[in-house]
Amino acid sequence: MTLLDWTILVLRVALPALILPAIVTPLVWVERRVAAFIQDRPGPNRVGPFGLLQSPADILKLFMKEEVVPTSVDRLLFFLAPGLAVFAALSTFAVIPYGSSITIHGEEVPLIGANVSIGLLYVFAITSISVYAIVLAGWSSNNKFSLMGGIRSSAQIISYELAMTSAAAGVILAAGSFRLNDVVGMQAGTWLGFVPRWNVLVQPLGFLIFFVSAFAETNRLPFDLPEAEAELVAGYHTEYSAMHFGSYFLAEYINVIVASAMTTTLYFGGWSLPGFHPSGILGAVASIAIFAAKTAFFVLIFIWVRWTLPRFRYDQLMTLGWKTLLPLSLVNLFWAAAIEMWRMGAGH
Amino acid sequence: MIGTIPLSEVLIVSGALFCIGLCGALLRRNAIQIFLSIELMMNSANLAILGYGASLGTREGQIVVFFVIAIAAAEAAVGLAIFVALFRHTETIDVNRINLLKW
Amino acid sequence: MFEVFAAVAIVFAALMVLSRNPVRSVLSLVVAFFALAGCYVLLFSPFIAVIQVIVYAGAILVLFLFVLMLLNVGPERPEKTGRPIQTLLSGIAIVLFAGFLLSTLRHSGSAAPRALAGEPNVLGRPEALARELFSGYLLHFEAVSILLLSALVGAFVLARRDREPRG
Amino acid sequence: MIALWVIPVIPLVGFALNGLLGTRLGKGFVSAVGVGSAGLATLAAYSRLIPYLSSGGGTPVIEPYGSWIVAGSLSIDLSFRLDPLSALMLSFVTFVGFLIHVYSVGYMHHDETDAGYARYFAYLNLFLFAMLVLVLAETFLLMFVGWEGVGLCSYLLVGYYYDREYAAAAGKKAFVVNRIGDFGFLLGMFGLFTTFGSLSYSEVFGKAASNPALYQPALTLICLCLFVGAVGKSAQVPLYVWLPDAMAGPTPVSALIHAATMVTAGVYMVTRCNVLFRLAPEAMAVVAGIGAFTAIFAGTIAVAQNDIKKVLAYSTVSQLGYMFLACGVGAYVAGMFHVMTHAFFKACLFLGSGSVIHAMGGEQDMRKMGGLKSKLPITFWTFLVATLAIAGIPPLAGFFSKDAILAGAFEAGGLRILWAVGLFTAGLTAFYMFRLVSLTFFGRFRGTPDQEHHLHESPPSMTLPLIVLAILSVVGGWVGLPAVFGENANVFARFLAPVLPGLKGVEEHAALPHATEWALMAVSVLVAAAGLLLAWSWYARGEGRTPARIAAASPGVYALVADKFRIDELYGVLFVKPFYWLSRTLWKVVDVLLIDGVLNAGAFVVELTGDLLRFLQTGNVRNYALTFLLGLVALLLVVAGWI
Repeated sequence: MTLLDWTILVLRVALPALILPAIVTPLVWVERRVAAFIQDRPGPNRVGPFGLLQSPADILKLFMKEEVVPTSVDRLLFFLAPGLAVFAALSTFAVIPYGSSITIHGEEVPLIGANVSIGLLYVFAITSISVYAIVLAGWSSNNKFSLMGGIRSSAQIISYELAMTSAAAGVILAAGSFRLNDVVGMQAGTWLGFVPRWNVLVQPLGFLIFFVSAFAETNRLPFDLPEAEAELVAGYHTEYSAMHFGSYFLAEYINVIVASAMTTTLYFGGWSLPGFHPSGILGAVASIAIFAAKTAFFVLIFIWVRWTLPRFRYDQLMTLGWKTLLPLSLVNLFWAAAIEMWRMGAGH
Repeated sequence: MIGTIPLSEVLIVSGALFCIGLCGALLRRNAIQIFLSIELMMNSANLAILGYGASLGTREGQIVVFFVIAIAAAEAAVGLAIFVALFRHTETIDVNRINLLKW
Repeated sequence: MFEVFAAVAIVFAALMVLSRNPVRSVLSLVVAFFALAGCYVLLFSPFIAVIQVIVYAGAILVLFLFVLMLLNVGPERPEKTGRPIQTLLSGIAIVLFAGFLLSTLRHSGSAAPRALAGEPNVLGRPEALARELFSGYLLHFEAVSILLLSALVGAFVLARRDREPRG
Repeated sequence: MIALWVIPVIPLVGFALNGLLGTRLGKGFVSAVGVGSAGLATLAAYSRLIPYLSSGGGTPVIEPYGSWIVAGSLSIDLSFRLDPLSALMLSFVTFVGFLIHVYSVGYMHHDETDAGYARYFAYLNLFLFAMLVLVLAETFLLMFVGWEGVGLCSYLLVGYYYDREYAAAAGKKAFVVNRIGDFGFLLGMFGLFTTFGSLSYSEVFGKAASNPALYQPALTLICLCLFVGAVGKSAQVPLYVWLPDAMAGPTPVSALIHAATMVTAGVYMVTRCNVLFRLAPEAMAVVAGIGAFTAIFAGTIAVAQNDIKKVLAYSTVSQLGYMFLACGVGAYVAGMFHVMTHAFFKACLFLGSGSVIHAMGGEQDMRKMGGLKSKLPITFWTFLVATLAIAGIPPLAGFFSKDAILAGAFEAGGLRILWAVGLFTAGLTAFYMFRLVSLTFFGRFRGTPDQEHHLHESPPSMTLPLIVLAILSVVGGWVGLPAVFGENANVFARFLAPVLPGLKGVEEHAALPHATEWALMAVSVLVAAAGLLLAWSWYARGEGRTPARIAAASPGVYALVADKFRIDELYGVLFVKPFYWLSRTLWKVVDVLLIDGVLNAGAFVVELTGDLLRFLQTGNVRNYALTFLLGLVALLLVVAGWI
């Protein structure tokens, strides 16, 4: 491997890892402004133009605040957990293709952290690690509210992971590959000249399940039961303060972005667009812009839903996951298989 | 790097893990830790199987391991359910104190 | 690379056994399993590695943690009545077994000093693995799925709390 | 032409229908099926018999239905045989059986529940099936099937009133005593097979006739064994004890099984084997001796009995002795002739007694009857005809058959002791039978007023068979007129002749001169008449004063006779008690002490071992795991060759 190869590798991996936290800062501002707009109030508008500097100020505050550690916590795990949360959130992005490809020295380099054959499985593997971040936080805090939040969260994530995985299996079936670049590739082009070949049009049910499960996976309203300020004080991160609390905050927003990016990739054609054939650096930049726009759309939906729907009760949450979404995801799987069989039959 | 791992090295690692698991299974008193040790032993076997599979250039090793993992999942579910049921009755999972099944 | 993963696996496996706190045991094992997943990748089995993480780390060990938290089991307390004979016998047996196992394995390794063969990208491709799994091993696959279903039902029945008479 | 197997299968179907469905479908259905199947069987039998008889009946017809048992050198076919002997049996077994079925409808109708009624007719049909198999069989083994079948039905029907202890005991007794005889029959069959290598009639008889000398002395032994079977089934001394007790069953059963058909199976069997018996003169002598002794012995007992059915039962034993006497002296034709006529008049007598018992409301003691002549006219007249027939008054059936036997016994030569015994028994028979008639139908009524009020003639379904049987008792003997009426007068003898082939080395008795025959007839008639008149004067006219005086003069002898010579008690002491003792000893010593002891010792050892080994079960899972590992290490060491 040459130095150039190493550089490219480092860049491919590091770029998203650096950019994502950077995006979170304005994202928080966006969320608060949108929330204010929905609730018909101004929102943060004092610090900087339109209050844009509110978020950097908050982050600065979190860094400066005193760290309070309760006496009877398991210190190792207590400090390990938030790091784990951020790590899990960041590393998911490694396998998501965020643009087409660029050619460097005659070698085509796809714009993706790691173009591996098991991309989607990797995402789910990492998701399962994020469970530990929450469980450990809850347990190591030695606080019954935290523990309750931790247990609730892990149960919730594991339950919805089933529905989510099964829904995504429909896409895998259609693409014939775990590689997310292949998933994007199969969605390029059109039917009848104007209908984009997006999976959402073939498997609308799958999309719905995936997206609803994504809310549960990210612990966002209406499924934010692990935090549930009103019942559990603040759930698993009750005992955290300063930047350790900030880590969870950060992880949550990164997860929102990643979930949106995943939805985009799996169901809305990723960086591709009908009639768009990227070429050269400009094309690559354009594809990244397309991807960013689509992702931003879903992020906005996340924010919109948060300030619109009330919180579910715990039993309702579980009933929805196990008795509605899981069976429906199996229906979707059968549907996808039927489509695939029809397609193979038509091919002959 | 990849492709130059000697099989004997894989087997030694596997054997070492197995023995560590064996120690845990025999010497721990907490039922859950014993169970964890058994899971470790199972994984050491998986490692050996994959090593052999790779050295023979077949996928059968992977397939066997796939089934082992599926069965381990089933085993863990039932085993843990038993511990939960047991704990409700005896308030302990120390295997030295669960000894009703004797003369 | 393999040596690194293997060392991590062994160290954390040992930590798992030595730790008095069961939660730490579980976490040590999680790390060990991740290291093992790394080994699997190096053995041309990326699919198995991911499955290992998803199933073992993501499901089974979380279940362990879950149970530990539900039962709220504290660290193992030292036993009042030691069982010296049993411990001694266990030690002897383990040493004997370990010696036997390691010597045999090393022996087999040196007798056939095979380096790993095969084209990694071909051997570990999930598509090829799936093709093989769903053709030659379809029956086994179905049998395992039924086993999982019955384990699900069995676990549910065993762990159910309410024993109210149905009516 | 109907195949022979159809004839027995018809009652078998009837049995199945009544046995399985009878309880649900009611008495009407049961009667229709029971009587219908007996009638159909009779029709089927006659549809075969009439063509066979009209064609002269010389050659036997054998219908094989395939192989039954094949094992090594043993090969037995399932086949039926129609020859003069089986034709004769078939004719009256079906016909008398049918009449008794009809009679049973009237006799059983009011007494029984639906279930009991269905059970009764099912058994009766099953009996008919077994008897037909016995008669039609072509091999000894198939005959044995029928033989055992009729034994089973006899047991079932004797114990029909199983809720009464004596009936159950009587059934058991009949079964056990018959088993002794059956054992003899079985031994005889084994002997036949080892000697002749076959159990088929034609093969066995053919081989025996072709080279008699070759098979002596096995033949004598075989004949004696077979005769033991006959003794059991036909109630001869010493195995006669079951028959009087068997009267505990319903009266039509006594008529059918214990008078007309089943008990004559022994005579049929001996006659069937006449080839063998004639080649074994010692066995013949035994048969004659037993027959004569039984005749006089049972006749003597009958004189002192007061139960109407008991008198008839001993009379049956006595008459069966007569038949064996005939066989024993070589007069097989006379024996079979008597079997047939006896079937008619004894069935008539039993059915008549049933009619009387029916009218008396179940009373069987003759001392409480009397003067029934006017109340039961049809029963009386038919009963009288049958009595005269059994007494041997010409020209009724019994006269001819009895005369033929006496003539045969006289022909046999020697000291004429057998003839003398036969003659005396004939007188005895006339005496006790007329004693019965006198006590029952003449004189004044000695029962309760209540019984007198209810006296009535039986329904037509009962009287009709009586009339038919009475007519047969009159004319039944005319087929076997003695030689004095002409050379060809004895149709019966000519008909049976093919069954009695000439044998090398066996001399046929020379026919008696006509004068002697006339003289013999006269003597027997005189003796019978004397017996009749004596009974009449003592019991009908003198109302039993003379016999009472005689009984009072020698109380010991009278009590002995009235108690049937206390044979049952003797058997009790000689066989039953020791057998009980032996069984008890075997039970206490062998079963409880030895077998149970060994078993319990084994169990004790197991328990002890378990008690010791269970300490290995510590309940500690780590101990188990350790043991597991130690075992594994040991195994590995062995495999590696280090140990």
